[in-house]
Parts: sequence; C-alpha cells; structure tokens
Amino acid sequence: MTATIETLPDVLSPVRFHQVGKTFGTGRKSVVALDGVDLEVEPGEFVCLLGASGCGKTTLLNLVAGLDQPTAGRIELNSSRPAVVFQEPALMPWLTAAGNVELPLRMAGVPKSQRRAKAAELLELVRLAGLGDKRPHELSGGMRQRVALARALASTADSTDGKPALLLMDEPFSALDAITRDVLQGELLRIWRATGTAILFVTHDVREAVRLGQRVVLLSSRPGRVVQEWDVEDAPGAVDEINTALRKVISSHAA
Amino acid sequence: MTATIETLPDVLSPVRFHQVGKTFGTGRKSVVALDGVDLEVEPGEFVCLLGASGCGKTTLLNLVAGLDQPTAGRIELNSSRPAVVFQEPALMPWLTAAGNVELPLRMAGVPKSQRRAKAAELLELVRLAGLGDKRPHELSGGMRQRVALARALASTADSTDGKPALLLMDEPFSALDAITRDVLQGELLRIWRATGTAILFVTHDVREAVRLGQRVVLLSSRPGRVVQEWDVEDAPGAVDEINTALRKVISSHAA
Amino acid sequence: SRAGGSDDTAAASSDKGPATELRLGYFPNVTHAAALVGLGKGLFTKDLGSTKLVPTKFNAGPEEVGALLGGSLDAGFIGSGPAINAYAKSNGEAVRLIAGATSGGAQLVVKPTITKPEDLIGKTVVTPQLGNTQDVSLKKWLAQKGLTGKVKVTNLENAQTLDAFKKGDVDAAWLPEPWSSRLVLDAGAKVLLDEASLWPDGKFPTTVLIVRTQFLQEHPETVKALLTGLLAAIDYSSTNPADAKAVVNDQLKAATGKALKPAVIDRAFKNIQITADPIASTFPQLAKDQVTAGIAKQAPTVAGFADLGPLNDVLSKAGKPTVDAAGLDSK
Amino acid sequence: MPLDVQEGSVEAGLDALDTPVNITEGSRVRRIAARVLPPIGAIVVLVAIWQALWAAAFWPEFKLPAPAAVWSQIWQLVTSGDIAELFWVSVHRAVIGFAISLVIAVPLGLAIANITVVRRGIGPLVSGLQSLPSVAWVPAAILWFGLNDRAIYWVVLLGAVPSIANGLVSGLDQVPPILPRVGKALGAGRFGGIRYILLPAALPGFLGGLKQGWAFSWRSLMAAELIATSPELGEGLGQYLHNGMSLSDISMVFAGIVLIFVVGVGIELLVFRPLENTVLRARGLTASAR
Amino acid sequence: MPLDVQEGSVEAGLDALDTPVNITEGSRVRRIAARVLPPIGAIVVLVAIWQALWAAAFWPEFKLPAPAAVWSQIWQLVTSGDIAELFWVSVHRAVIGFAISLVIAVPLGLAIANITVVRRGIGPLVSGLQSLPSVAWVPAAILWFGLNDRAIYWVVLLGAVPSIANGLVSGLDQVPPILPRVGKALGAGRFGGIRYILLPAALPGFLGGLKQGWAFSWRSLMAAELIATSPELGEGLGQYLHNGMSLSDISMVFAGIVLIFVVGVGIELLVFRPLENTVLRARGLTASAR
Ligand SMILES: Nc1ncnc2c1ncn2[C@@H]1O[C@H](COP(=O)(O)OP(=O)(O)OP(=O)(O)O)[C@@H](O)[C@H]1O
Ligand SMILES: Nc1ncnc2c1ncn2[C@@H]1O[C@H](COP(=O)(O)OP(=O)(O)OP(=O)(O)O)[C@@H](O)[C@H]1O
Ligand SMILES: [Mg+2]
Ligand SMILES: [Mg+2]
Repeated sequence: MTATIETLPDVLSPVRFHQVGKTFGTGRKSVVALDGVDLEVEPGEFVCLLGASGCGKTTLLNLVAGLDQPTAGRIELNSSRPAVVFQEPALMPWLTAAGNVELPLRMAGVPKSQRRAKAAELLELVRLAGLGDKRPHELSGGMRQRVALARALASTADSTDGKPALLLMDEPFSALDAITRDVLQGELLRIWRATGTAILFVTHDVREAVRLGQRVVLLSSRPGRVVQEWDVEDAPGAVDEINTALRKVISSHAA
Repeated sequence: MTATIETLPDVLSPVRFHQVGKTFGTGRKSVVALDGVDLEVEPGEFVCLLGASGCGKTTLLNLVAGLDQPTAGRIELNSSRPAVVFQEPALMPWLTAAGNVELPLRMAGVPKSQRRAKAAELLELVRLAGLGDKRPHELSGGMRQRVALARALASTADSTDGKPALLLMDEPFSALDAITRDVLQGELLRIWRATGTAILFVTHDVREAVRLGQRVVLLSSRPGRVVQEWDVEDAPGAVDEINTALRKVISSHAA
Repeated sequence: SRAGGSDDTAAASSDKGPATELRLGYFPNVTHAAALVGLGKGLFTKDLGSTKLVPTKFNAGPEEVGALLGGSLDAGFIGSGPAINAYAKSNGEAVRLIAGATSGGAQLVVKPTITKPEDLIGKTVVTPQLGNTQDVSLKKWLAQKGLTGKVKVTNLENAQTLDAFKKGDVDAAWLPEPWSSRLVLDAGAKVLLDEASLWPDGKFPTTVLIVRTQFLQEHPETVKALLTGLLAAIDYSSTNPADAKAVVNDQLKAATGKALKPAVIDRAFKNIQITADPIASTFPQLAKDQVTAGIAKQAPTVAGFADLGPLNDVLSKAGKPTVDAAGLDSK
Repeated sequence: MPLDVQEGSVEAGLDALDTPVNITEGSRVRRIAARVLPPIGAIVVLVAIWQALWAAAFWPEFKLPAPAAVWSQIWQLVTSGDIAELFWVSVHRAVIGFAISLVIAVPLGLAIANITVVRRGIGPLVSGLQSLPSVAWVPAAILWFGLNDRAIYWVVLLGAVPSIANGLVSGLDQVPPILPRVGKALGAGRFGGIRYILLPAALPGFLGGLKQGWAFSWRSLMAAELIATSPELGEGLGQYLHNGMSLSDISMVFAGIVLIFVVGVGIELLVFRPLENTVLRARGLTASAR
Repeated sequence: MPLDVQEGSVEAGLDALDTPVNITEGSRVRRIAARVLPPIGAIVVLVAIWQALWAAAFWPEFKLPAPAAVWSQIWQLVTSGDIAELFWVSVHRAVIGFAISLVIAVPLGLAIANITVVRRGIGPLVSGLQSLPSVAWVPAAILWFGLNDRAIYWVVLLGAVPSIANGLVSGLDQVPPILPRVGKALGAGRFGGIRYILLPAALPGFLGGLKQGWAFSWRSLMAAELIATSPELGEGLGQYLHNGMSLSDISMVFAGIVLIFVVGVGIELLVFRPLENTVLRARGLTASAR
C-alpha cells in the first residue's frame, strides 16, 4: 500500500529519500528503525509524519538533518541547512532563554543589536515576552519547548543561499495546553505561508496533523515503513480515516 | 469563583492544601508560581489539574511530593509517600529500562527475582515488553515516558503502611500517539479502580481530563490560583464548558 | 651514528679576558666554610674587579653538578664524590678541579651502646646520599671490615638523620660537619670513627672547588681572581678563627634563616681543616673506592681532572708553597 | 534555607550583577558570616586539636612543634616583611605557569576529546606524563635550561598541562550528546561548535579539572623551587620550606606548610569557589534537595 | 566509523558481556589494532625525534643521552631481573595507598558535596591540603612514623585523598538535580539516595577525579620513595630514579623516567581506559557526532 509520489525532474525537492534504511547496532541486538523509506518533500510543502511511539519518526528527522547517517539507501538534500525543533527542548543550560534564541544568530555572525531584537520578537511570538532573562531550569516544561521553538525559528533566519528552506519539527507542541497550542499552530501556518518554507512535522495527534499538513504520511513500526499517505488540505474528514489506519498499523504490530 | 470543598473531618484526605503559596527567588526577580491555593484530594479520588503552560501545575505536584517547600500556607499530607511521574522522563542513564523500573523496588528491598518479575510485568503493561535491556539513550521519546510511567507504578507497589495511596502524574501521556495513549488511559483507569489509589493528574488536554478524572481543577496563571472546579464523572459534555473557561483564563492573563 | 662527535666544551676556546659574571655554587654548610667566609667578608669580589659575582646556594651535590653541566654555573664548591661524578659522567670534558677548600670533617657517630665495628651488624647506618663522599667511605670501610651486607646502609638527608637518630630509628651515621657534631651534641651520639684516621696524615678532600672547563679556558683571569679570593678567605679563617666562625654562622643564618649553636660550630671547626690543597693524590684512591663500595662497576678515570696551574700561579705569587697535582693534571 | 534562596537570587546569573537587589544590611552580614565562619571554625578546631596534642606532651617537641612556636616563625616573616617576597615569588610564578599551561592544555584536550586517533595515540601518553613526579624532571630541566625561571616553568608545565588536558577531556566526555547535535543543527561549524557549545557545556567538569591542574602546577612549582636559590631566582615558599627541612627545624617546616596551605586555601576561596558557584548556580546545579 | 559501531555493540552494557556476539576474526584483529597501533605509533615518533635530536649532536651526551644508552640501562634491569622488584615494590604500594585513599576520600567527598556546613568549612581546607607538595610531608612523616612503609603511605594518603575527594565533589556537583529528586520521589532515603542515585550519577565525573587521584597518589609515592633508601623499604622506581640523580647519571635518570612513564601508560590503558569506555558507552556518552 506504499505510495510514493513521482515528481517532475525540473523541480528540486528540498529532500528526497531513496529506499532509506537505518539500523542501530549490529548482530542479535540490532534494531531496524527504518526500512526502505521513499519519501519526498516538495518545495514549500507542509508534510505531517504520523506513527506509533517508537516507530522511527525522530530517526527519520535526524537523517534529514544530517545528524545521523542512513545504513541503507540514499538521501538527497537540496535545501539549505534545515532548522530543527528537537523532541526534547535541549536548551543550553548556561544560556538564558534569550541567549538560547540568539545562539544560532550568534553563530551566523549577526550583530548584537539585531540579535537582541530578533530574539525578543521570537520570544514574543511564542508568548514568552519578558521571560528572556530566565535560565532554562527556571522555566516550566512548556516554556522550554517554546524557547526551543523560537530558537529553531531563529536558525531559519540566517539561510541566504537561495536554496529552498526546510523546517523539521519533532512534536513541537506536545507539552502545551490546548489554547497556547492553538495560537502557535496559527503562527506556524502564518510563517509557513509567508516564507514558503517546506515543513516536515512530526506529531502524534491526528487532528493536529490534519489541521496543519497538506499531506499526512503514516509510518508503521518496527521496521518503520511508509504505509500510506493522504492529501488532507481540503479533506478535514480524513481524521477518522487516518485514525482507523493508525489503529490498524499499531494493532497489526502488536499481534 | 474559587470553590473549596468542605469535607467531613473524620475522613483523612491523602493531601490537603491550606492557602498554599510558592514564590521562586526574592526581590524584583521573584516569580509567584502559586498563591493561596486551597485544594483537597479525597481518598481514592481521581483529580485532573488543568491550566495554561507555566501556570504552576508542576510546582504544585512538587509541593505535594515534598520535593519543594511552600513559601506560604501549609500542606497536610496523610498518604504514604506519593508515587510521581515527572514531566520529563528523567530516567537514570546508567540503568537499562528494566533497571529503571526495578529501582524503587530495589530501594525498598524487594528480592531480585520478584523485582524482575514485577518489572517485566510493568513493562508489558506500558507496551514495552522485550525492551527491558535497552538503555534510555536507545529509546524513543515516547518509550522513555512509558518507562518512567512503569517506574512510578512500581514505586506505588511498596507502600504497606495502610495510609491512603497517592499517585502524582505530570502529563504522563504527552509524548504518546493517540492509540497507545488510549490503551494506557484504559490501563490507568483499571489500576485506579483496582487499587483505590488517589490520583492527581496534570494534563493540558481537556478531553483527557474529562475522560479520566472525577473532578477537574482549573488553575489560572501568574499567580497560579484555583479558578474553578467541575465534577465531570457523569458529564462528558463538560469539555466545551471547560475549554471556554480555559480560554477565558488564558486570554485574561494575556490582556 | 652521532654527528659531530666533539662537544662544545671540548673545543679549545681561547682566552676571552675577564668574564662579565661569575656564577659560583656552594652549600650553606660548615664544610663549605671557605666559601662562606669568602662571601661573607667580600673577599671574592675584591679581586674580581668588574666581574659580577653571583653566588648560588645548593642543597645537594647532584643538583650543583647538573647546573655546572648545564652551563648555568661557572664554578662551584662541592664534595669530592659528586666532583668525580661530574668529571666522569661528562667523559672528562665538562669540569676541572682547580683547588681544595676543606679537608677532614666526617665522622661515624653511633649510639652509645655501640662500641666496636662488629656491634653494627644488623643495625641501620645512615649516609647522606648514594655515591656521595661519606657514602663511599662508609661502604668501603664496611667492605674492609667484612661487614658488607650485614649492616643496613640507608641514605637519608642529614636533617632527617638527626631526627631519626633522636627517635631511635637509626643506630649510626657517617656524616659531614656540622651534622656529626649536632648528633653528638644534640642527640647524644658517640664517635666510633673519625674518617681522618683512615687517610695518610689525616687529610682527605671533603670540599673542593671545580670550574667549567670552558669557563677556565675562556676566562683564566677570572678564575685566578676567584682563587685569590679563596686564598684570602682561607688565610682569614686561620688567622681569625673566632671571627671566621661568626661569619660562617652569619652566612648560615642569612642563607637559611637559622644559625647553629656555638658549641656545634666550635666542635665542627675543630674537625675540619680549611685548605686550598685539593689533596690530588687521594683522587685515584677515591675513584677506586667507588668500586669497592659497589657504587660503580669500574673506577671512573680521574686522570686529567685537575688543573692546578692557576692555583699554583696564585700561590707562588703570594709567596706560598705550591700544591702537588700528583699526576692528576694529565690524561 | 531562606539564606540559600537569597544567595541564589543574588548570584543567579552574570547578567544580574548590575541589577540592584534589595537585601537588608542584616542579611548581608549574615550571608558573609555564613561564608566565612565555617572555614574559620574548622581551622580553629584543627589548631585546638594540635594545641591539645602538643600540651599533652604526647610527642617530644621536635616531633610536634607548639602552635605558638610556628606562629612566632610566621610572625617573624611578617614583621621582617620577607613574607611578601615569599608569596610574590611563588604565587606569580605559579600563576604564570598555570596560564601558559592553560594555553597549551586546552587545544591539546580538545584534540584528544574530539579526534579518535589522537585520543588513542596521545591520550595514554598524556596520562603517563601526568604520573611522572615533578622531581624527575628537575635534573633534566637544569641541564637543558640552566638555573633559571625557564627550568622552573618547564617543570611546572610538565606537571600542569597533562592534568588540565585530562580534566578538559573528562569534562567534554560528559557533555550530553544532544547538545553538540543541537549545535550542529543550529549551524555550528567545527570552530563554532567548540566555542559556543562544547567548551561552555564542559565547563562544570572542566572547572574540577582546572582545580586539580592548579594543584599540580602549584605542587610542581614547590618541587622546582627546591632545586636551588640564586639571587636571580628569588626565594619562594618552596625554598623556605626546604630550608626548614635542611635545618631540621620542625617549627620552620610547619610554618612553611602553613604558608603553602594558606595560599592553597586562599586561591580556592578567592578564585575557584566563586567561579564554581557562579557556573553551577547559573545552570541550576545547586539543588536545594542536595 | 563502522568499526566504532561494532565496538559500541560489543561493549554496550555490562549485562551484554555474556551474550555471544558474532564478530568475525578479521574484525577482532582490526579492532585490537585500532586500539594498540596509535599509542605505539606515537611512541615510535617520540623516540625517532629523540634519536634525531641526539644524532644531531645538538646537545652534549651528558645533556641528552642516546636512546640506545637508556635502553641498555633498562635492558640490564630486565636481564638481571631487578625490574620485577622495582615494579612490584612501587606498584603494590601505589595500589594499596590508592585503595586506602579511596576508602577515606569517598565519605569525605560525599560529606563535602552534600552538607553545606562541611562544604564551606572543610571544603577549602581539603583544597588547601591538595596544594601542599608531597615532599613537605616527608620530614614530618619520618618523625612521626619512622623509616618504614607507614611513613610512605602517610605521604601517599595526603596526596591522594584530597584529590579523590575533590574529584568526587566535582562529579557530584554536576549531577542533574532532577535525578536526586526522582530518587527521593521513588523512596530513596539518605543512604539509598547516595548508593543508588548520587554515586552512579556522579560516576563519569568521578572517574576523571579518580584518574587525577591516581596520578597524585603515584607521584606522591615517587616523592615518598625519594626519602630514603634502606634495605627494609625495598627499592622502588622512585628510589631507582633518585639513585640516577644522585650519581648524576643522566641515562639512568632517563631510564627511571621511562619506567615510571610506562607504568603510568600501562595503568591508563589497562585500568582507566576500559573503565571509562564502559561507563561512557553504557550511558550513550560517546556520540558519533563528536
Ligand atoms: N541510539 C539508538 N540506539 C539504538 N536504538 C535506537 C537509538 N535511537 C533510536 N533507537 C530505536 O529506534 C526506534 C525508533 O526510535 P525513534 O526515536 O525514531 O522513535 P519515534 O518515532 O520518534 O518515537 P516517539 O514518538 O516515541 O518519539 C526505537 O525502537 C528506538 O528504540
Ligand atoms: N526553579 C525555578 N526558579 C524560578 N522560577 C521557576 C522555577 N521553577 C518554576 N518556575 C516558574 O514558576 C512558574 C510555574 O512553573 P511550572 O513548572 O509549575 O509550570 P507548569 O504549570 O508545570 O507549566 P507546563 O505546563 O509548561 O509544564 C513558571 O512561571 C516558571 O517560570
Ligand atoms: Mg521521537
Ligand atoms: Mg509542568
């Protein structure tokens, strides 16, 4: 039931997987996280990745970000360096919230005053205005996640090489209350429409996937394979269909 | 609109807050996380705590668990040591998944073979059978959260002093896909009914709160105060009402 | 496959006139009395003229040897044992013996219960340092008495020997002055043997003056000026013994912050003889003793070690009898 | 406990240094007292035990000097003004030696921690070097450099560099791998990753290594100062101690030990302790739970 | 890289030690080679430089001995069998001294890290103690204990205990505060929290401290062995080195340095390196990103 989308050769996709596999370890104790994944994200596309816990979503994002190497297949990356929101906030504990948001700008050599302004703006965006001088250990779980989000958005700001931009997000709203999440989902869509960045978005919330994505990709577990895809842009009724498919995938694995 | 429930003096509640306040830091930079909180959990009750990100839910749980001291008011604890599921998995990195689950049993002096069996059973419960020998860094985010859940359940098992038991859970299902979450919610309810443990459950998902809880408590932000409570056991329609209240609380804060 | 073959010290350098500075090594010790008097009374500087004197204090012979071989010291007062080692270890190149300073002043002191050499069997005897003058003497003596292996020879710093002796950890010690005197006066030791009794006329070199060969070749005038100062110091010590003791004690105090007790310094001075004669004739014997003592496998060559020409020049200029190189001045 | 909280807010971050914090006079005094009293108390207890042992005449005077005798030795140094030279000579040498060691050890440690071949090839050699006693280098140093500061610095470097490098490696090894990964994802290159991620992340562990490195460099210096005194070298604490030893003057030995100890405690209290507190506080590593 | 992955799986955990892992013969050889070749290569390069310097006759022979001369010194010790005694005397003493130090230092470090008053009162004193050179204790040790092994162990203890304790404190300070909190919530008492949470959590940092502590104890031992030669004490490496120094025999000094160095490298490769690898691997602290 695997469906891969054929694209025209003249459009450069930000990222394209060719039968990608990833195995951790060797021998008896090895774990096949991904197997034969064919996936393509088109320029400016918003793709949501769904799957059971432990199916390989994070692993897939890590491969795209170049933080891990596939053990099989090939990944074609045509975007500038993708910006990543990790599943854990992973803030630098020695920097304040604002310092963390400024970090990618600092490494890109943005002058100080500009950095300051940008960081304040992004913190405002994630509803953390005025908390820029707090250290990560002084923030709540959801606040940390929002700082990490602001940091990732800051790191998109410095790519100027003309290649299509790509944003990788690993359950960025999982620790947020419904209302804050609502607001940030809206902001994300606004940013996406304004910048034309392609987004690969991992979530475990089918409703969220359908609300945000143009396309929803469902991964199976052990090994992670692309099971099915849905174009959901104009199909809000897809939620139940996807839920059913997800349930089937998970129960077939449990059996 | 604060509502405190008057209880009969002859029933010992596992935990009871008397005008509890918690302020971090002093002087200009201090943060009032909680202020004048009156809250009581009755024996065997399932209470869900809702609130915006950063409103003080984790702080409240920490106070109950005795990990922090209130700066105002008084907490009356009549339960045996509460079991806690933290917001972060916080697994011991030097122990395997099974070793983490066994840890509370080991500290309680449970003999090895019993520990083994119990850990295997709990890992099975959280759908991680066969992954007991993995290290935390080899697990996915959701898997880690489930190990932490199993560990907390293991730590309830050793209380034998006859006092009412209490389980504190800080967004335990936030990193899980819908299906796995469904299954675990069911398991949690089964355990709750079987053991009569009182549960104080933090979540940001109103639907989840209504499905699981007997009572839902809404906290406001900065400072965290109890705004409203709902008895939801037989009122599944409360979701929309609560959502509205939550939205009101959050927007009033933002204003 | 070593390139060159000859070292900088061996290349005969020519006279370069007086040196700009003379770095002189010594120990703050009674056996270095000549050096201390020379320094204290300003007798070295008087003849050095424009050459700046840089006195450098050492605590042990090997370190002074290291400084000489490393070229950061030009001349030094030193025990005869380390002096021979310095010559031998540099293949007879780096240093020359140019004068004596002290003769005598070493005793085997023991607990009062020990009255004859045989009593030492099974006991602990201390010398200051492996291969130093007293160590070689003791081991040679033990060999002659057939006691090698029956006595526990321990090397320990002098100061610690005093404490250990007081504590009773140590039964005997072969020490230079003032330590033998301190053991006798402060710790109740008895003298079992005075090393002087083992040598013809009771004379053997305790402290000598050596100089870097290169320095000797480049600045013979400076070396002569130093020797003149040394002779002046020796004269001063013999004509004003009381004053010399005071100067030595002052110097000890200046160098280490503490003076010796008058009784100790008196007794120590009695046992030493301050002389410019290095007693060259004893050196072949001292070298051989190293083998007897088991320190070396074969006797280090000492031929060519001495260069007493400058000393004898100075001596004859002062109208004094010259000293005998006893063949030590030629290879 | 409330005391700790106040300190936390005062030293919460480097950025907060210029923010006025309203602390009453009384609490400031108490805060300083809470810092200063415990070490003084500990020292008083130590000296009291010493005095009692001495007064009990357990050991003869030459084994254990009277505290008063040691104090008079030190007082004499103070009144004569010699103490300033002793401290200055030793401390400035140690600081310079330590600074040079840092400059050498940091790149070395970074190379060992980050490059597998270097770790396997040079790593064990650095540890081997660390296990060589300073005195072993003294004869070679004199031979090679002569009787001067260079010989002393050589000995100090050989003591401090391996220790600091190893401390840095151990600090780097403990950096949670997610941080350099995040750094990479945020666009850190080789250099940026080291400058902005690895070094600050390793700082708490590295500080421990620095303390050990300082101890090595100070101890090596003391060993090196025993070589010789010459007017060119000046007299430091090591030399003073050695003089006491060679005179078998136990009260002077103890005075030397006390002075060296005072420098050690002083550096700890004035340099490392505040540094550590700042670093740990800023990262929330001083939990009240502990 | 593929090599690293295989090692990872082999040493992934203590529990995995008994699981058969299918590694082909060839890869095992390559694995060992990857371990052993780099240090050997580094040593070969070092010796080559030494030989070249010597052959260039840059310095006279008495400043830099020929590698061959040093080798012949060592070879002589090997053929005469003396080398076994040298190693045995020093290594067994160092191991015993280190073990005793551990027993003393671990409770001390725990107390300093966990009790505020102790940290403030005793902490600086321990650091001060660490900065005291071993030689400073030699005269006192001889006075108090006499010329025997106890004096030597005293010197070793004073060197190693503060260093190990400080290493433990620094390791404990870096433990993420969430872990002891979790431990408390899981029912850890004072003792259980230390045994099951704090000590294992501090292990990676503590290992670094242990390495430094071992270096201190070994160096202190070498210093202590310089005190005295006596048949009762036996001859160790420190003594051998000292004899070379006393005789101004540079090739013997170098032979001593080489032997001490060999022990240092050996202990590192045989004890600390495998320990470190096991600990870091088990916690996933050896990211391929670094
Ligand atoms: N470093 C590793 N070593 C070994 N196994 C790993 C490692 N990282 C991930 N895995 C395994 O790979 C599989 C996929 O993990 P991954 O983190 O990609 O899951 P996920 O889809 O992100 O799950 P979740 O929704 O729970 O975050 C899991 O079975 C996990 O145990
Ligand atoms: N150690 C601390 N120091 C200072 N401020 C703190 C500390 N811990 C929490 N806070 C502050 O207290 C407030 C409440 O935090 P808490 O973690 O309880 O929020 P929460 O309700 O759990 O939020 P979330 O849903 O995002 O986890 C926040 O404003 C946070 O910044
Ligand atoms: Mg994941
Ligand atoms: Mg929280």
